[in-house]
Amino acid sequence: MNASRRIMPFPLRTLSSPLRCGAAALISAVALGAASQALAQEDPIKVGILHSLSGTMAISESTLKDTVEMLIAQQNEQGGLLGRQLEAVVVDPASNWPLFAERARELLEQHQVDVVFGNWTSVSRKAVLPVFEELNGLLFYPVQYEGEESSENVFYTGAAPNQQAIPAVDYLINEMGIERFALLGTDYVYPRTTNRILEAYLKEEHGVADDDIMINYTPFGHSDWQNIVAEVRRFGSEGKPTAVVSTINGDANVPFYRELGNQGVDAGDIPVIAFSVGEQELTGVDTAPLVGHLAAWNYFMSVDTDANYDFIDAWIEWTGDEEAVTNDPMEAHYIGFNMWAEAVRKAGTTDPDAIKDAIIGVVVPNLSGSYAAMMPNHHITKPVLIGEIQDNGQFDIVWQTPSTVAGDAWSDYLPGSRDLMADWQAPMRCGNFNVATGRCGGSTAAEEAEAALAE
Amino acid sequence: MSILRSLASRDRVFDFLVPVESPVDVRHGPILYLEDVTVSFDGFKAINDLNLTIDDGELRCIIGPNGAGKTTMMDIITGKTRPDSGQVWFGSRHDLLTLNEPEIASLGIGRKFQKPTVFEALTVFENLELAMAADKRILPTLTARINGEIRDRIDEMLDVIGLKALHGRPAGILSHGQKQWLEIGMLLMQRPRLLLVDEPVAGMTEQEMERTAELLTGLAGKQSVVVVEHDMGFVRSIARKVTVLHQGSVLAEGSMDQVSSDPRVVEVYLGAEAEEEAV
Amino acid sequence: MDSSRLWLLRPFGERSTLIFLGVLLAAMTLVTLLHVAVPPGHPLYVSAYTVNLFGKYLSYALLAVAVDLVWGYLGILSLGHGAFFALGGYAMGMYLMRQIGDRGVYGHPVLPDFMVFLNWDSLPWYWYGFDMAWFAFLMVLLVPGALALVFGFLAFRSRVTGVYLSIITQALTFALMLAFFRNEMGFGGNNGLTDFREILGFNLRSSETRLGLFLATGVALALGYVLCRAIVTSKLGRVCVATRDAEARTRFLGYRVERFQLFVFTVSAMLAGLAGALYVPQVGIINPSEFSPLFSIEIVLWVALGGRATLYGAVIGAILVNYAKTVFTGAMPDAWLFALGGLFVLVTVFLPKGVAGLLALRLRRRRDADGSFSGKEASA
Amino acid sequence: MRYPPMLGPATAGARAGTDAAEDERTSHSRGSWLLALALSLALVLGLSITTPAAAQDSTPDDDAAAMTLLEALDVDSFPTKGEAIDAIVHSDDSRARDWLQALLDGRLQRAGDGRFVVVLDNTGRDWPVQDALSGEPLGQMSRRELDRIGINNALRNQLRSAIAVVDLYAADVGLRRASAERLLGEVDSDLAGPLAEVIEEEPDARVRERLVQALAIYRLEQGELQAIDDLRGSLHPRVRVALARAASGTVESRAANGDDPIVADAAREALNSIEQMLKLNRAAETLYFGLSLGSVLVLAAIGLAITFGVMGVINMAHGELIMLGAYTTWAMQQLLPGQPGLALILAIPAGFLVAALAGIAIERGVIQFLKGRPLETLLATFGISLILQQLVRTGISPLNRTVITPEWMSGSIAVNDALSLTLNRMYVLGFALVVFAVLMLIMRRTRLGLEVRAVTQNRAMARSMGIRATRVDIMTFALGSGVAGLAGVALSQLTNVGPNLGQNYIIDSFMVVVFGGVGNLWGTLVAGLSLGVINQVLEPWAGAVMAKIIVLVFIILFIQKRPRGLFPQKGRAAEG
Repeated sequence: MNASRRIMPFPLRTLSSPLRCGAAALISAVALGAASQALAQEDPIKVGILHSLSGTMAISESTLKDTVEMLIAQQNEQGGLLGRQLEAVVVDPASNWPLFAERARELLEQHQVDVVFGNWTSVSRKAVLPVFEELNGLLFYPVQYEGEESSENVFYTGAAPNQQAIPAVDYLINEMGIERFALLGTDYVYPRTTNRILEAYLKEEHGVADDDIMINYTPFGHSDWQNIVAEVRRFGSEGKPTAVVSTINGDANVPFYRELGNQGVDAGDIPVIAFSVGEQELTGVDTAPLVGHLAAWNYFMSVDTDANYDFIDAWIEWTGDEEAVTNDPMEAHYIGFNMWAEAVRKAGTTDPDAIKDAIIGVVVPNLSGSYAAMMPNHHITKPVLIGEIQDNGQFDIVWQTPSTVAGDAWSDYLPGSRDLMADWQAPMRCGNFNVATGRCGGSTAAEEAEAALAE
Repeated sequence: MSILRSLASRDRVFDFLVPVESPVDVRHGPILYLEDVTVSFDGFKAINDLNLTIDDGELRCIIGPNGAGKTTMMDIITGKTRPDSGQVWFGSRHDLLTLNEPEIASLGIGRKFQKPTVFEALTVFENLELAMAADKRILPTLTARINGEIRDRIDEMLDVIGLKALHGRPAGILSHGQKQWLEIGMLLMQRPRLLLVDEPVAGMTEQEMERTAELLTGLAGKQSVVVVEHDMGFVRSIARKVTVLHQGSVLAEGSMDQVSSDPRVVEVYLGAEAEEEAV
Repeated sequence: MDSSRLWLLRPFGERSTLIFLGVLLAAMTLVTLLHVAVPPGHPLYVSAYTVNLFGKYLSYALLAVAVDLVWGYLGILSLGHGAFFALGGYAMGMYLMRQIGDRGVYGHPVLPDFMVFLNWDSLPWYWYGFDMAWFAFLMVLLVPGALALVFGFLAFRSRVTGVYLSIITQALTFALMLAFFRNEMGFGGNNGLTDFREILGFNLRSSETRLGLFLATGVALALGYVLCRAIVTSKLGRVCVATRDAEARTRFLGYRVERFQLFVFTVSAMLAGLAGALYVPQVGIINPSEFSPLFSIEIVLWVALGGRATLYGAVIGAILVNYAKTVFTGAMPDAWLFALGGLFVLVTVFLPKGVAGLLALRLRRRRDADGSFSGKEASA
Repeated sequence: MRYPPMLGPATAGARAGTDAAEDERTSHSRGSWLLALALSLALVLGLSITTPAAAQDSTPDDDAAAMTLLEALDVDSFPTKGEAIDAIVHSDDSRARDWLQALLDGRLQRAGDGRFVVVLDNTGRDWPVQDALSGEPLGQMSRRELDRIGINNALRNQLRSAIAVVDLYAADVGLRRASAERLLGEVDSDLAGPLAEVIEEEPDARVRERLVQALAIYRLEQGELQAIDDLRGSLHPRVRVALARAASGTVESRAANGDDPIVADAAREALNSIEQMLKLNRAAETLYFGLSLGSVLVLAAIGLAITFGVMGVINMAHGELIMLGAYTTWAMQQLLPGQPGLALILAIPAGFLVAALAGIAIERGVIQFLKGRPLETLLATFGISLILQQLVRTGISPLNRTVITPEWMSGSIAVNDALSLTLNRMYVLGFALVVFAVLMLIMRRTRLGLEVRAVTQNRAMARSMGIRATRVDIMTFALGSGVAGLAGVALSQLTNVGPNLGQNYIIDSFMVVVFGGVGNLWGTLVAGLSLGVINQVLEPWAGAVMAKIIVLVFIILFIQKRPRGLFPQKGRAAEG
């Protein structure tokens, strides 16, 4: 009975101290040189890192944490920002969505970080969004996503559907003559939305018939693909060139590709173009049977530029792993970090409101030889690359957009968002401006629904 | 011990000895009636064409070697096991095969298990309280309060079973014999018309056994009692009528002397026991 | 003697209720004072973040109490209580979603955002009524209660017990998780429900509301505790313990065991639902991962660590483990699973009575040393 | 313009020859012109295959010309590359086949100094290369210095088709079969003539049959009624497509006879009988899928059936023991690089051992203290499962590991044209049955099995009869765990080898054991296989997620109906 009394006195303000120690040790390890040491006397700029280091998402997210730490170390070697050192504040949301919100609050409220790099899954971003808006934080989100969002406090450095999915099917149709599409995805919001956009796009822009589109959703971690692959095989044997557009997530991919190979479906017959399979996902796969299958990204490790080779070398050195791979979300963080740094220099402060104004229009080089610009809708410009899987687990770039594509927060192919646009510049400052009604806040769907209700 | 004496001399009538108004119809003879009951497990016939009749107020001992089907028979009577065929009637009105355990229990059949089963985490007092005849539906149970009358009845029973001093202790700390007594006490608190008592004296001292014998014989007449027992001495001390079960059916029936002189019983029962002891 | 049961000898602590309520009240007052009266920046200041955190712990504690009621007293190891928690959470989440009104990104007055962009043209029937607080709050209790009633009716009627019951409760929550992941279900799929704005007209993004939610959770915990306490100290509670320890014996005494089990199971499910409903507005999101069997097993660990069959033990366990989780996942993310796993092993093997057991042992020793044995009757 | 899809626009392109836009698309599709080119290559290389020495003598290679040929490949446009490939095919160079192969494999690259090289091994940062012209080794080159001649799927198909036609003349029957397979539905007027001759001379019946069908599809397209006789009964999808097209009569301009009602009717009739057979095949396929999924479930659950059913221990770490087996397979493949098959076979005993040892450690370390408290073994072993997972995450890697499928387990065997059974799953199915049989033998025929059954039924009695119950516990647990390890070895061939592997199977395993009836190995077998089949039958109809949910709900309801599973252990109900 005494226990309750013993439990209650929480160390109220000490939750953060082990973190701070860890981060400080890390920084001091990398911050070399007398000059930077002198500078380190000032209050450092705090950079929050909100990536899962444990749980199911740790596979993907922990490398992103390392990436940001590497970028911070590099920045510090160059003397930091505004004459101040950068300090990483790492927290672990443990692949638990409510915990993401809690940790975001911890970063912004307890640690008072100036900017946060983080999140992978859409649901985790949705979970932290209210926190960032409430506490006016800045979040750089590095992963391709379903769009349909534009927050004043979030910068989307990954691809929107028009920067990945739509160019990819254009490639399939124009370059490969594909006429039938099997849209396979894991049952969550990104595949659902992407497939809805693609379905509308294929029908409206390319006149693809209903019969020529097959849509199938599977649960997370689905491992028995026999039936679905057999169905795809039948779907593909109706006489028209067929491709699979895969938004299958993470772990389910390995058994999927294995089953494809074993049922004798190779890239020559029915190519698979994936939006969620990158170099990192391929590290667990014997890629020999997969050669020729495709992926659409905005960056591949095999990009042939010096900037990319420098990045890869730095990464290998940072991780100490000769086999370490780089991938698209890492590049997104690279771009996001440099954009933020540039905006801080431009604004001369780390104040979120100043950064929000300063960052729009900032242009930094990406790793594939072109430039990324921050658009008023908080999305960036990206080239779209199509790669074919090689037997060494890398992608060979077979096609790319002639110029960069600007990310579109609101898809033109969804009825609810067709009329929406985002512009966070003055005077509009709106994430969902309706061009039809000329008002900030929502689509005409509202009026339609009201009309429907009135009936 | 003196209490038991007084019990035996019947100069005082305890509440629990007054038969409850039971809906059981015994006007037409037996209180328990089993006919052609058969049950098999995986092809093994545990009970085979068993016919048994217990009269109202009778004290019957059932003996038989291991595996004769004694416990299974009790399982069938109390609704725990359903027979493959046959009929089981309680009085002439209640077909026990259509009822479940609590229903059978509330009709007035109480059972003591072979292995003494009491609620070890509850106190002796609470064990008796739960057993006591009462409205055993959920809401009445939730709102039940212990009043003076209940306390008196439980105190009486504590006296009878000799556990007064231990009434506040968890039943789990009782000795084996004490647990047996507690269970018998719980049985009596239910005020049953028919008591099925499975090996009541296992693990008891000579003295305790004597007390048990007195208690059981004291019950006879007003309540029907069926005792399954291994201990021949004990059976002899209480038995008026004995039924010998073998391979799931009745082998012999009669007084202890009749039965023990039956050559088939001697062969089957003693032979089996001798074998058992050899193990 | 069956040693495994002996540690459950005295499930009903004596003065624990008053002490527990006292400590809870004191803690709530202290946190409120430190949050409101102490200026930010002061070392004693409790930030809104911390208040929020405590609120979350308290809702977990209520959940643990609910689990302890069925596991500790009824002996049913439910590996699916997360399902009731999540259902309560979803009911609350649906209410909060409807409260957003036309402030969603699409500005639709009725449909939540996820329905707009997944092209639902009208609100599914099961979303009706959730715009009204009284209805939603009723559903918070009724939905988990109804599920428990149906599930329990089937399970207890056919006497599914022990391990079998544990495993089908796990199947239940797993099936629900898969179902809620499906976007066709109309509960937002993997993204779940989020972006809540206000509750009963209070802005969810203000620290006053958060303090209010924390206090409300504390009150709910106190009420839930008192209710459970009333149940377990009644004769019905003793029947539960009897059922836990000797189900057949209880049946032969004339108790319809399955009805008692059903009653307590349903009450417990409703409490779990209430806990979920209080949890959701505080963390700001509900998604199907709350249904994961892993979470349900974790709840059982809280109870085991705190001390099974002692209600205050369940509270202690929930708060301890979750506090440790907060600290560990922050400081040493890799070590967290080692610590959690190690806890499971150590508690079950070496500390079967949990923290509460240690305390009780201490008390008993002192009492035994005094030579006075408390032969208190159960009628107290 | 509309074209018969299998022939693609390319056919028309070749025929029309003038449409520039079509030419652009031509190179991206399987085209018959390509077959013609390949035929000419075949004439050259085919000769060189049959008489290599003579071929080499007769075509002296010209390095300068070769350089021009290769340089033509080093362009950005894939259509242009297609033409360059065409040029190489046409050249008489004896190295052409090697280049095409290297190009196909993505190993033909251009060094900074303009030389063309063939990369021998493209893993790591520096790659060993050899000169494409001379074949001399050039040592290691950094990938920064090298530019790959990229190809895409269209070119890959073009290359494969070219090589396929060559292989039609190959000595090896396997190659001829593969190439005949490829020609189905791709025959046009240019190829029809030569093909007829090839059919005459083809000694292998299967190749001949295939080629006859290939030709018949072409003939059917020409409106020839008799062609249908050659196609009748074939289940090949391309035959079906050709017949469907003929039956619908929608093929315009194919020939005046295309809409000939007689042909259409005959095609429809042939098609109907094919559809009937396809239905049967689909049923057989679904059954196979179900059995194969079931075998996975059985493998995963059978170890649990032993520890749970026999010992009453609810081992939540069972999934992690499976994971250990899978990681053992990976480790064996790391130890024996280049011999994935051998490593896999060795992994069977190794996986068993590793998991069994882990099982013993768990039994001794934890479970022995929890005798008779089944629900608490559940909690403790759940803790162990968390620890094991995290151990793998920190000790090895949080990422999935690559386990290679050996050659002999890849692909499928074709029962007929519509039904082929994937080999890896067939091996797993067989493996599951063998494991089951061996376990049954152990339980029924060995001393251990006897002792295990004795201890299960009456611990005290068994002990008094001189059975060392503790030892039996250890052995039983080790056996159950070892079998989990075996399941892991098998699963490594089907799914991810990663820290979460076990978690994905633990719930399913419990469902199987509970459904089958605890303590009954037959029950586990029947339950596993039937749940697998139910799942796969439901899946096309309800979708993967709903199928799973339905199966779970079914199990829940089933347990209500029969609380002790399919095959309950009968007996006098235990008391108390």
